[in-house]
Formats: sequence, structure tokens, C-alpha cells
Amino acid sequence: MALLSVRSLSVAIGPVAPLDAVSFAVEKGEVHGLVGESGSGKSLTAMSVMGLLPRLGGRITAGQILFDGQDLTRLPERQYRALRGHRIALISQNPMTSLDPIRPVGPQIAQVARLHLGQTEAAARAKALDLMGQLRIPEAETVYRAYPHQLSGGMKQRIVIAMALMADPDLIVADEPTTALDVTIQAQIVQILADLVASRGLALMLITHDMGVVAQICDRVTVLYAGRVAESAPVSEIFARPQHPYTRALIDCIPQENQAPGSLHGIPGTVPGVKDYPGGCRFHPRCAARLPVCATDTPALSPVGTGFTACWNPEGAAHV
Amino acid sequence: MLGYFLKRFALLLPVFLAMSMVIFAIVHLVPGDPIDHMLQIGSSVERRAELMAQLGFDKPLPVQYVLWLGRMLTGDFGTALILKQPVLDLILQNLPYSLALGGLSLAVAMTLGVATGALAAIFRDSWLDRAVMTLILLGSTVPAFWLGLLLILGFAVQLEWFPVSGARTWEALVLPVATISLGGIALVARVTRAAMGDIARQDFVMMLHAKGVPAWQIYLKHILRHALLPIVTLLALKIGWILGGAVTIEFVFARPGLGTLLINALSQRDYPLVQGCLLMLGCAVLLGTLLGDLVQVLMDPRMRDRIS
Amino acid sequence: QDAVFAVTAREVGAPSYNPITGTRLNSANSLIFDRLLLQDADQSFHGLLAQSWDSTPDGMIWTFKLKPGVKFHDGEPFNAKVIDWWIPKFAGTENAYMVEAIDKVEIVDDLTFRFLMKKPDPNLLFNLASSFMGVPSPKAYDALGDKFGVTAATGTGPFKMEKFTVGQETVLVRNEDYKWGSDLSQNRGPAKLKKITVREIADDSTAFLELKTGGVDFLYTVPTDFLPRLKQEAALKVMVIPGTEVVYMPINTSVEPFTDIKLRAAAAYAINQKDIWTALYGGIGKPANGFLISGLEEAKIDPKFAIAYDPARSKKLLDEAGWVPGPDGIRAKGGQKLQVKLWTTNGTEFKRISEAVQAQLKAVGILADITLFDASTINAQYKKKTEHQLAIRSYSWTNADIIDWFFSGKRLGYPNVSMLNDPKAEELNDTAMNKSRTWNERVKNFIAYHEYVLSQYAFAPIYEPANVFTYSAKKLKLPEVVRGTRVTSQTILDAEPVK
Amino acid sequence: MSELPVLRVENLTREFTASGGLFRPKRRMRAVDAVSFDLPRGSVTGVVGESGCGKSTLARLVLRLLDATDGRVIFQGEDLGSLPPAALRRARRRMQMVFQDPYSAIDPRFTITRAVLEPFQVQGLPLLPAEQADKAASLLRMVGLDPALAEKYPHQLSGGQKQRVGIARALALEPSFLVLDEPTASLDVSIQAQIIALLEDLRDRLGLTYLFISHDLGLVRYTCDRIIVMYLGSIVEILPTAQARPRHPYTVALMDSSFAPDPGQRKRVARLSGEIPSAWQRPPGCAFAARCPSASDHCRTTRPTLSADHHPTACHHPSA
Amino acid sequence: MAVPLALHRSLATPRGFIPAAVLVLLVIAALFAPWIAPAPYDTQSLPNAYLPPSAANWLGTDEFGRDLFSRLVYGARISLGVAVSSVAACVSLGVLLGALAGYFGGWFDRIVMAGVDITWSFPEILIALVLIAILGPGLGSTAIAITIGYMAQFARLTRAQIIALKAETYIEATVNLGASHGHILFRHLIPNALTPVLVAGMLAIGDAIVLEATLGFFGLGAQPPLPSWGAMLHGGVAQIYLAPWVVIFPGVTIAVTVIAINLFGDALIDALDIRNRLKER
Ligand SMILES: Nc1ncnc2c1ncn2[C@@H]1O[C@H](COP(=O)(O)OP(=O)(O)OP(=O)(O)O)[C@@H](O)[C@H]1O
Ligand SMILES: Nc1ncnc2c1ncn2[C@@H]1O[C@H](COP(=O)(O)OP(=O)(O)OP(=O)(O)O)[C@@H](O)[C@H]1O
Ligand SMILES: [Mg+2]
Ligand SMILES: [Mg+2]
Repeated sequence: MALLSVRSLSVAIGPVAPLDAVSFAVEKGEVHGLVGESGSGKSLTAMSVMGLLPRLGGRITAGQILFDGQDLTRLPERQYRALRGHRIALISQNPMTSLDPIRPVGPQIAQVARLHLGQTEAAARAKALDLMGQLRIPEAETVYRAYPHQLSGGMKQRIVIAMALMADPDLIVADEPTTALDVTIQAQIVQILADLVASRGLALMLITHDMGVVAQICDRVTVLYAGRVAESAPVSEIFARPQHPYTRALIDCIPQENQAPGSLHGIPGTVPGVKDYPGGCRFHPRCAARLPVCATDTPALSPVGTGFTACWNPEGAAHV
Repeated sequence: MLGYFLKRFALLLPVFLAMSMVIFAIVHLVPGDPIDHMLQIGSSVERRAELMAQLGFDKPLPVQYVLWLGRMLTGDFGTALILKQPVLDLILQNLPYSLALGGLSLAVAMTLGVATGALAAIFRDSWLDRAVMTLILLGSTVPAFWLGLLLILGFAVQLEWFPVSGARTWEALVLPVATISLGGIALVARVTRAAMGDIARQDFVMMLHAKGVPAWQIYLKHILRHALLPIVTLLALKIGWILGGAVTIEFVFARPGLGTLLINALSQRDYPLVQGCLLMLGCAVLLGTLLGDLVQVLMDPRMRDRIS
Repeated sequence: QDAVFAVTAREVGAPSYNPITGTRLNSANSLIFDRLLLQDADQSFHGLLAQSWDSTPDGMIWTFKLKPGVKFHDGEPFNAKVIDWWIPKFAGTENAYMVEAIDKVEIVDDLTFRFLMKKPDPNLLFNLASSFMGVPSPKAYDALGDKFGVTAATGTGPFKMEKFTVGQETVLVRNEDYKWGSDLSQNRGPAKLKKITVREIADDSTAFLELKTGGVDFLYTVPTDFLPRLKQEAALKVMVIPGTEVVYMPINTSVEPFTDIKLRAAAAYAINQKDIWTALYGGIGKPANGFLISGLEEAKIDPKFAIAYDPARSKKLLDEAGWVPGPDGIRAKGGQKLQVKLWTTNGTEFKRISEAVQAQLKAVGILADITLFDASTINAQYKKKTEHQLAIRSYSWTNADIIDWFFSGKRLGYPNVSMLNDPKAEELNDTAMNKSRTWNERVKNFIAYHEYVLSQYAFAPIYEPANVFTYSAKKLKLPEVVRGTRVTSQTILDAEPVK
Repeated sequence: MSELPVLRVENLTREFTASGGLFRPKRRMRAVDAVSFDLPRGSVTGVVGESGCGKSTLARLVLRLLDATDGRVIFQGEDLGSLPPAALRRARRRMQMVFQDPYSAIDPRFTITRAVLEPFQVQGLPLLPAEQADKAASLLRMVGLDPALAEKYPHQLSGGQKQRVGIARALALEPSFLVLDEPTASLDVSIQAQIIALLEDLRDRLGLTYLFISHDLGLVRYTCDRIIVMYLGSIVEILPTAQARPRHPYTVALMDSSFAPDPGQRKRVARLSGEIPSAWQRPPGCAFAARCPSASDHCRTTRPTLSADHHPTACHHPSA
Repeated sequence: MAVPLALHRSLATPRGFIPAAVLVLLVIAALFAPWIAPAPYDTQSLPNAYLPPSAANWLGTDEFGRDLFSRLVYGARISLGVAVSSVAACVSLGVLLGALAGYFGGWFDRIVMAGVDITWSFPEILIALVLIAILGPGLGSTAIAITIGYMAQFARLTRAQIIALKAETYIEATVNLGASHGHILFRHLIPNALTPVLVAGMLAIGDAIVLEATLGFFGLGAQPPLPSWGAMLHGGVAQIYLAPWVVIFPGVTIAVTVIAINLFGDALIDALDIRNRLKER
């Protein structure tokens, strides 16, 4: 039984339906990558899992989110709140803006333990300092009292990670935790996350659009395109034998070491906006391996090899 | 920190000088002069010249300015020409009325404004929000003097709950404070609602939700604290309003105060008194900007770091 | 036992209670300071601090006897020595002209003194009865200097000043030692009210609402348009006494088109005094037909000089002068519209009369543009620019010499707003002002001067207000007949609280 | 190199100051510090470095959109710094820039036609009304856009399309030199690859010279002939070819920090210790010393200079 | 962008349509006053002063027996006219000052902004009262007072917009094309800064009406017999107790107008989606 199992999740925000029947499962101790281009619905998936969709003005129209066997879509807000930050923690995209700018960072970390573990201020502080030490934050005492603007981006992201770890969660949802950081810092953070999963045995749902990062630390990958799952498979499969033409094209967009000049082409066309999703397979207008059926019928997510793919022409991927 | 304020203070000096020049000039641009007011039926041309000389009005303007500024700086605001009392005494006599009216209105506007604005922000798009928005609309559009008149008609004349005019008892404060506060509440509520709305959309608030902090705590402990920053800064900047902006209301309720003092002085061409009042209000405004800075620095660690 | 009085409009903002140097004094002044004499409505004089007086036939020596036992609020005695100190104090003040005919004071005995005159002054008693002739305590006056009348005001009046906040209120408490009231009052001893707070309320309507709602018990002046309403209020009592004011429209004789006497006359006859009197003033007071208040003997002019509404004559005069009505009713001559400037002071009352006058002028074909000035600016503007054509103003004075003040060629611009300056007028002026030896001669000379000014249409008379005051019958009881020219201490001494 | 370089940059320096005020001296920082290099005709030179290292400032200095504090920029034999304003404006026909953020690179009130024709208007080369539509269409076609977009407004275009419009605008006046300041950083990978392909194609067709700025070492190594590596305002290394082995420890760290899209090539990140120092408080010695694994005391006191060999490196201890 | 479109969109909802209709009615009243008003605004009938509302005089008569409804209709002309023209002047001046200050920065900016900040922190009514003391009462002085009193906010707003826009890439891109200051300022910056400024200007018309009314209430605005709404209140206030309609109707008219302007402005702000850009106000 997976720790988190998202089943046919559909989400609506006002008149638009940015997520359509998204399914994937995150096992305990696994790093599950959620990739896709901008607007593909990665963050919305994360927010759905966090139960924060209503804050964005959205709602779940269908599907289930099973966490530890419990259907979160039916959980009353009070209980959901007790879960958030406690058993499911969030690391957000932009460390620059996810800390309260007018409070010292230390108490912001400690707040989690006081809320969920009922710890005293002193105990929470000690725990926070300990965690900060584990995340190799130098001079933790000083940093504890510092305000967010006094810290570098990498440091802030570590603070956010400390905040997420504070109540020893089972699942961490990390929404592009490194995008806003410099490459060298980004690499450090990726390393920290990888080490955490390894040492604590928790599950990490890692949202990213960087195939390099995916290759570096993910165990399984779910590829989203235009609000639907294109493919979900173990990482080695995804890179070695992508089943969906989109997955293949996505990987080919990244210049490889020693790639010959003029051999990079990208994917023709543009990523559609929510309002312009085409019928049938949403990728078909840009797909080099499309069949006539692709334009008319929506392919179902079905098992192919060790993963799942929603494609009418899975073998086509190999020949693109 | 102290250094910063000394510096800010020093930066105010040129502004103060410019302002004092404008004030001095304004008064001398006003046509008509106070001598006419001081002369009685039956007095002679010589008497007029004598008075001019006695008051120093025969000297060139720049000389008058320098002499005037010199006296101001030593705390000598001169004697009112018409009221024949030291300007400072007159200002001090009226200041308590302005402070009472302004201070109380400010307190009411601040508490009720923040409360209603916060409620509207928390229950955005509910009937409560719409009610507050209507209040804001009325408060910021209905002319204050007209509202004052209606309140007099209703509560003083018909119901006889409060006095019609004057400042003899505390009851006399109720209607003017209510009149001014409505506008103030509207302003504060609008700023609060907008600021809280903006802040609620920021990432760190989403992060607070994600941490499992209860919504009421997020609103009251986190968002409101942020929203107070622009509100308090705004109010500090508008300190001129608190002291001088109540002219209309003072007029409607026939209340003494700095505004009334200034208006009367203006219409009587009482130079020293006009200058004294304007300078007084100007200093209050400048101090307000300083206060605004102080509040920012006290409340916002980012500002605190920027200055040190 | 306590009462709240209120003064309004022009009485608001009087800076001090110093009768010697003050140019504006409010009604409370008479409660603090007594004068030697009081004048009754019939123009007769009654002793207050003076017991009796007498003059030599040539008018060069006046002898006064003072009442015994009079004391100032500070306990100092009031006697002839005080007068000897008092009269010279006027030198160099705005009020000096009132005693300028007095050469010196001679002390006869403790309670008797003489004025030795430089020249006869038929106006002396009138002047002594004026409110600027309240006698202050020499000791307090010399001790306080400039601050006298501001921080403290010490007189012999029925009330002592306890506190004065300029522009706001004056608190008066009863002078328990008072026993020298005049024969204009029933009560000669201490007042019946223990404490009076005199509030200053600039706005008439506010003052009225205060009276109506009990915030004020006694109102010194009442805007006349409230009268119809006031009469319906059973709890309020209204008293009317003859006034001392005249509202008129000076016509600038030196500026086109009013250099033409026909146009001046036309403008003057266009004013409907009766309509203004009834509609704007509720029929209180009188329509004015001359320059002086009707109580003065000098007001009794030959009726043919009196100016009264006569639209037909006005239009005829305009026709004669060649101004013909255009399609919009406004007259024009040689392509020039008959458009004139009408100046007035920025106050509700003047504005209202001006608007009414504007409409009445329009009715005969004169287009008048109103410009409002602050009270303090307007006089300077008259003087500086002298380009005004018509104005609405008023004066309050009870002596014919006011004609000299407003029409003498020596004061063109202001106060001579009409810019009247011709040899005949100057001659009549000189005769009236300087060549009159007795009161009767003076009256005759002034009538001639008055008639001449009217014949030149240098102004149009409009209205002669009455003094109206109101009080709350639930709180106060006042004598049915008020004596004196206005409500001063003599009336207030008789005022009783209602239990 | 026989041919005259298109661009020669000598000792280019730019200081920024923060107002000090009455009681404090002004603070200064060098965003670009004594940078020198040549750009041969037809070359593509990459500039990499982390955020804030002065890449954009360098680009603006090169185009004289900013005035240099010190140093010279010689463009086709002309010293840009000494050109009078009118001549400089004329010189701009020959050098253009493509900006990082396509979303704000076109005035929202301008139609696409108006935007791509603005260069002619500004340069006083008005087109006849009859020519306008043709000119606009040919420019759009050149960057692979459908001329039907001509009358649309920028907000009706996708990011990739906008970036193409930006390129069309830059090429309208037929410049010989183009500065590309992270032209793909805000685009989706699939679009990024398209734009890169377009830029390659244009260079080949029009014989352009590029200065290509990016923080993505992988991308730079694919597109560029030569790579300038910047750290805290100065050049630390110039890789003569894209495949050259880095000598400066910072370049090494940069390479280590980028992950290949291949789960088989996972690596343990050699963690750089410390933070990127602030340019406002530049350390006295080598700017990288504080984070450098092989720093010596010498590094901390003495600033290394760029070596004058064919592989210039500013390091006391370059790797072989 | 697409202002006409936004206008269209804001008119499509009752929230935008109703206030817009009210404003259109007022403008019609102002333009066609002589045809709409049953009586001239200045014809007096002293015996008919203070008549309560009746069939003959819908809203009653004032102290001179003039028809209140007619005066209100003519008053629209004056009150709206003064407000609109002074706000127009004030927007133009403010935009120019703010744009130059924001674009060129430096000393000019500092001096302008110091002046602007000072006028901004004084209550407009005080500025207006002092100015009118200098200029003398009247409509012209009122317009000047309104212009100066409100200029600060437009200068600030424009400056903030310009400074924000200056950082936009397309400005740099245009500079890079070799454009002159004039081209950048007048083709790019000002047109782009203008939308929020114009909307703020439209809202300021409401404030200007109130300020005009307040000055009129002090007797300093329109001079008799011109009927601005504020001046009507000035005449009527003495009679608030006797003839409350003389005070109530002009007051209600002012309030309704200003509310309509605010509601419509609000609808426009939403349709244009510029609430954020208006914050500096
Ligand atoms: N509050 C919202 N209201 C309306 N639409 C929204 C909202 N939030 C997101 N969307 C739409 O939902 C779609 C998915 O958004 P989401 O933020 O999940 O994308 P993402 O994959 O996280 O992209 P990115 O990589 O840019 O973060 C987008 O097309 C977006 O326009
Ligand atoms: N106008 C300016 N005033 C003051 N400092 C500036 C200015 N422009 C740039 N800087 C500073 O100069 C440094 C270099 O900035 P620059 O934009 O060139 O960096 P960059 O390498 O392009 O970074 P990024 O990758 O984030 O675009 C930064 O620290 C920046 O804060
Ligand atoms: Mg996202
Ligand atoms: Mg950059």
C-alpha cells in the first residue's frame, strides 16, 4: 500500500479544469518526481495533496487522495490542518518569499513543533537548533535570531526544509525547491534532500521541471502534460525507454554533453493554456508520432512495461 | 538607529526652511492687510504709518523674513495683531481642542477601521464584506460637513442627546468625532482590507497554512501585523489632517481648535497668527513623516537593516 | 442661578475687554464696566456712575458729581481721581477722538470733577454713554498693562470677569457689593443671576439651535429670518428694541456708468426696501429711506429727498440716459452692456441682501456681478482699487456725524466708498462738523448735509434693522420693557432665574 | 587572429554606489571588475556565472546602455565611450540585444507589427505605408512566426512567440552583433530548444556574432565556441573551447553542480562550503577563496590575475 | 491596454451600469440645463421663500424663493464643470511633473517630490483655504485650489508608474534601438502610465466635487447667483432647521454623484485590472 496514492484527481478553478484524472502513487522512502512544463499542473497537484486548493479558489471535482489509507478529499478542515505541517510538510518553490519577512526565522521553525507536538518554547527552540545543525547551517544560534532578508537564498531554503522536518513528517511535498537558487546552491539542496530521504525513510514528492534533477535523485517519475499524466514509471525506464513521445521529446530538449551543434530542435508548437486544451490527446498537435485517433479520443492511463502511459502510439516514442 | 534619526532630522531642515519661506511668502501674498482691522472709525493716515512702523511692515520683505525666522527659532512667535495675545498662547489655548478631537477621532478610526477592515478581509465576498464596503463607500464619499449637519439635525436638534455646538463638555465631542471618524474608519478600513488581501496572497501565508497554523491565527497574528505597517505609516504621514483637517468640522460644530484659529486669522489677515498656525501645522506634518519612518523602522526589520 | 448667554456674528472674536484701547467690544463688556452715563431709547441720558452733570452755556466746562460708595472689583474706591487718571489714558488710542474735545480734568472734591473743554462738543454726553467709556480700575489697569482685559478685567460693573477665552467664552460671576445701578433698572443692587457664561457662537443658526435645545439661555442678537419660527416656540421669548444700524448700498460716483446721476438714481430706485424688509427680515426693523437711523433728529428730512422703491422711475431714468433693454432684459448702450460690480462682505447676511439686490437690479435691466470679500480685505480693496461700482454694507452708529465719516472728500475710497467729492458737499460738511455751536444748529446743518447726499444718489438706503434678542422663558425672566439703546447691564440686573 | 575582432573590451569596470548619507561614507561595489576580452567575427562566446555575478551588467556595458566607470568598449573600431549621443544612437543599428524576459520586452500597447517596425521609426528610417506590412511579415517569417500574428498584441502571444518577436525586432536593422542575455531562461525547455535552434540557424544565415549569456553551463557548452566564466564581477576563466577541461576550481564546481539527464550518471555533489560573498564586501584576495576546497593563505590575501595563455585562468592553484 | 474594451466590460454588469447611468443623467442635466430646468436659476420671488417641496416646486424653494430643482440642475453644470476642468488641469500638470521627475530622477526629482510630499501631507481644504485667501473667492480660485490641492497625488502616482515602467525590459530594448528621450517618454512611458492615472483622475473628480462643495459651504466657491451645489448648501445651512430641504437635496445630490463616480471607477479598475497599480495613490 502506497503512502500517498492520488487516484483520478480532477480539479477545477472557476470555469477552468487544470487537472484531469491525475493518478500516481508515492511509496514510503521513495523520491517521486513530478515533472512537466510550466502550467502542466504540478503545483496544483501539490496544493491538492496539501489540502490548500480552496485557498487558491479551486476545488476537487473528482478522484481521491489516499494518504496512509485515509481519503484526504473527505477530511474536515480541522483534521486536515492537524495533518498539514505534521505528517505532510511542504517545501515551497520560492524560499525568498515563503518566510514571514518581519519575524526572525528561528521562531518560524519552532512554531511547527509548538503547534503539532505541543512543545514548550524552549523545547521547540532546542529542536529547531538541532535540526539546523543537521542541515549544516553554520552559527545556528545567530541564524535563529536572523530575519529572512539577512540570509542568502540557499540558507533560507534550508530554513524552509528545517521547518518541514520539524514535526517528523511522513511525506514531504517539495514544489520546485531549487528553481530559484543558483546552480551551486541548487546542487547542495538536492543533495540534502536526497540524504534526508535516505536517512529518515520518509517519502518525498519532488516537483521539478529539470530532468537533470530528476535523473539525479528520483526513484519514480510522473510526467504531466497539460493537466494530465503522460507517463509514470521508474526513473531508469523513463530515461532509457520513454513510452510517451512527450517524455522522449522532453529529454531530447536538454543539450547533452558533446551534443552536436544544430542537433537540438525542441518540440514544435507551444504549450497550450488551460483554456486552449485540445481534444483527444492533449499533446497530439505537437506530437511527431501522432495517429488520427490522437486528435479525437483521449488515451487512458494504462500499464505499459513497469509503468503507466497515456498514449495511443507508445511504441512511436522510440522512433521519434 | 539614533544616528539615522538625527540624519533624517537633519534632512528635514532644508524642507523646513523651504516651508517656512513659503509660509512667510503666502502670508504676504494675501491681499489686504491687518492694519485696516486695527484702525477704528475716525483715525488718521499718520496713525496708520505709525502702526506700520511699529509692526515692522515698512521693512523690505527679505529683511522681514530673516527677522521673523530668527524670532521663530528662539520660540518667539510674536503677538497676534488682532487678538493682541502671544501667538504661542493662542496656539496652546486651541491645541488641546484639536488634539482632543483629532486624537479621539484617530483612535476611533484606527480601532474601528482596523476591526472592520480586517473582518471584511477575512470574510471577503460575504455579506459582512459588502456591508463594510458600503460603509467605506459612504465614509469616503459623503461630504463631512454635510454629515455633520445631518447629525446635528438628528441627534442634537431632534433627539437633543448631544449639544449642538461648542466644546464645553465631553458630550460635545461625540458628534464631531463621529463625523470625522466615519471618513477615518473608511480610510483605515479600506487600507486594512486591501493590505490584508494583498498579504493573504503572499507565499509566506500559504506556507503558514501549509504548516498547519489555524486560519484565525494567521489572520490576526501574521497578516494583521503586516497590514498595520502601511496603516500606521499612512496615519503618521497624515498627521496634518489630525490637527488641521478638521477645520470644516470645527466650523460646523462651532468648536475652537487650530483650524478655526487659522481660518479666523486668515480672514482677519492676522499675519503672525497665520504664520504661527501654519508653521505649527507644518512642523506637525514634518514630524509626522519622521514618525512614519520611525514606525516603519520599529515594525519592519528590513528597514531596520537598511539604515544600519 | 447660572445662565449661559451667547453673542454671535460680529461680536464674536473681540480680542479683549479693554474699553480704553479696544476697537471691538462685545456685549459682556457692559456687565463688567460701568460708564458715567447711559442713554435710553428716547436718547435721554441717565446717570450710572455719575449722579448729576451740568455745563456752562458756552459748553466749555462740564461738571459731574459721582455716586458715593462705588468700589472696583478689586476693592479700590471709585472717585474723581480715577477720572483724572482715566481721560488722559485715551491719548494715542483708537478711541482718543471721543474725548479729544476735553482739555483737562479738574478735581473739585472727592466725588466732583470738571471737564475743561478745548472747544464745545455737543456730542460729549453721547460719547460718555458709549461702551468704550467703561471705567477700569487704575490699579489693575496699570499693573496688567497690555494684558488688561485679557487675563483680567476689573471694573465697577455688576459682574466680575472670572475667565476669558478669546473667541470662545467669558465666565462672569456676580459682584456681591454692587448697589449703584441706574434708574433704568428696577434692581439697583447685586444682580439676581449668580454666574453668567457668555459664549461666542459665530454662526447665527447654530446659536439659534443652541437656544432652542437649551445649550444657551439668552441670545443677544437673533437673525431676523428666524423670527417667524421663534414666535411659534412657546418656551422662547423674543424682545425687539430700536436698532442702531443701517444697511445701504453705496454707489461709486466716480466710475462709469455711475458718473451719470441718472444711473445712480435708477439704481437707487430699483431697490425694493419693503420686499427685503418683509421677506428677508420678517418685517422686523424698518425699511430705510435715508442714511441715518430713524431715531436721530437729523433723520427727519424733507420727504422729497427720501429714496424709496420706484421701478417705473428707475426704468424711465435708464431710458432717458440711453440705456435700452436687450433681448435678455439687460440694458445696453452703444454695444456696451449695463453690467456692474457689486461688492460685499463675506457673511451670510450681506450675501443674502446682495443676492436680493442683484435680482432687483436685474429687474430694471442692470446686471450686477457679486464679489465677496473678507471683512478685512474689502476696505483695503475699496481704498486701493476704487473700481467698485456698487456695494452692500452697513454701519452701526447713533450720531449724525457718521455722514461726515462716510461721505467726506477727505476719505475717498474708504470710508467714502461712494467717492462723493464735490465742493458743495465739502462745504455742507464743514458747516455741519465745525461750524455748529449748539445742538439745534448742528441738527439743522446735518439735515442739510444729509439731504444733499441723498439728492446726489451717492447711495441707496436699504434697511434699518432692529435689535432683537431672545431668551428661554423656562430659564430666565426679564422685564417686559427694555430700557436703553441695547441690552446692557441695566436689563441684566433685572434678569431673574426661573425656578 | 588576423581579422579585427568585432568587439574588443578592455579593462571594463562598473561601480555601483549605495547612498551613504550625512554620517556615512558612500558604499561602493564593482559589479563588473576590469573585464577584458575580444569577440572574433562570427563567434559565439558564452558568459556563465551565478546570479548577481555581473553578467547582465556586462551586457549593458558592452552595448553602452550603462556608462562604464572605467575601461573601453571598441565596437568595429569605434570607441563607444567616446561617441557623442547621436552617433551612438546610429551605432545601435549594428549591435542589438535579446532580453531575458520576453514577457516584458514588448510594449503591451503596441501591436506586433508596430513593435517590429519601431526600430525603423526610431532610427529615422521610416518605411512607406505600402512597405510596412511586407517588411513586418518578412521579419516575422525570418524568426519562424506566422505573419498572421502581425496585428495581435503581445498578451495574445505565448512566451516563445514573444521571444521570437524580440529577436525579430533586434534583427530588423540588420545588426552584425547580438548580445543574448539569458534568452531562454524564462521559457519552457521545449521552447528553449526551439529558440536555441533558431538562434543557431540565424547565426549561420546572417553571419552574426553572439555574446551569449547564461547561467546554465550545459546550455552554454552546447551553443558556444568559447566560454567566459565570471565570479563576483571578474572573469575567473575563459574556456577556449566548449569542451576544454576547466582549470579554475569554481568552473569545476559549476560543472559538478549540473546534473546530466541520465540516472546512470548520478554523482555525489562535492559540497562547496560557505556562501557567495557580497560584492559590497569583496574579500581582499581571491573572491572564491572562502568557498574553494584548495584555497591557501596566499589565495586569501592576494588576488590572482587572469593568465595570458590560450586558456586564461585567474587562479593561484589551477588544476592541470 | 484596450480601454474601450474595459469600458464595455465594466458597463456589462449592474455594478458598473447603474452608476454609469446616474453619471450620464448628471452630464445630460449639466449640458441641457436650460431645457430641463423648469425655471431659470436666478429668478427670485421673495414672497415665496422657503416653500416646501410641492407640485409647483418639486424640491421646494430657497431663501429667495428660487426653484431648488432648477438650481440643482444648473448646479450640475457648475459643480461638474469645475470639478472636471480642475481635475483635468491637475492630471495634466501632475502627469508632466511626475513623468519628468520619475524619468530623469536626480535633483529635479527630489525637489519636485519634496514639494509634492509636503502638499500631500497637508489637508487639501487647508491648502485651498489659504490659496483662496490669496486669490479671493470665486470659481476660478476654487478650480486653482483644487488643481493644486490634488496635483500631488497624480505626480506621485505617475512618478511611481514611470519608475516601475522604466525597469521594464521593453524600455531598455527601445533605448537599445537608439530611441531618444522624447520617444521613450511620450511613446512608451506616458501612454503606459496613463491608464491608472486617468482612472485615479476620474475618482478624483468625486473628491473635487466634495472639495468644491466644502469651499462653497464656506461661501468661497461659486458666487451668487450661480448655483453650485456647495454654494447652495452655504445659503441653506442657516435654515437647516426651518427648511431642511434646502440643505438635504443638494447634499444628497453631491453624495449620489460622488458615490456613482466611485462605484463606476471601481468597476473600471476591476475591468482594467489595475488595482495594484493604483496603490501609490
Ligand atoms: N488560482 C488560479 N486560478 C486560475 N487558474 C490557475 C490558478 N492557479 C493555476 N492555474 C492554472 O492551472 C494550470 C496549472 O498550474 P500550476 O501552477 O499547477 O502549474 P505548474 O505545473 O506548477 O507550473 P510552473 O512550472 O509554472 O510552476 C495553469 O495553466 C494555470 O494557469
Ligand atoms: N543599477 C544598479 N544599481 C545598483 N546595483 C546594481 C545595478 N544593476 C545591477 N546591480 C548589481 O550588480 C550586480 C550584478 O548584477 P547583474 O544583473 O549584472 O547580475 P547577473 O549576473 O546578470 O545576475 P542574474 O543571473 O540574476 O541576471 C548585482 O549584485 C546587482 O545587484
Ligand atoms: Mg508551479
Ligand atoms: Mg542578468
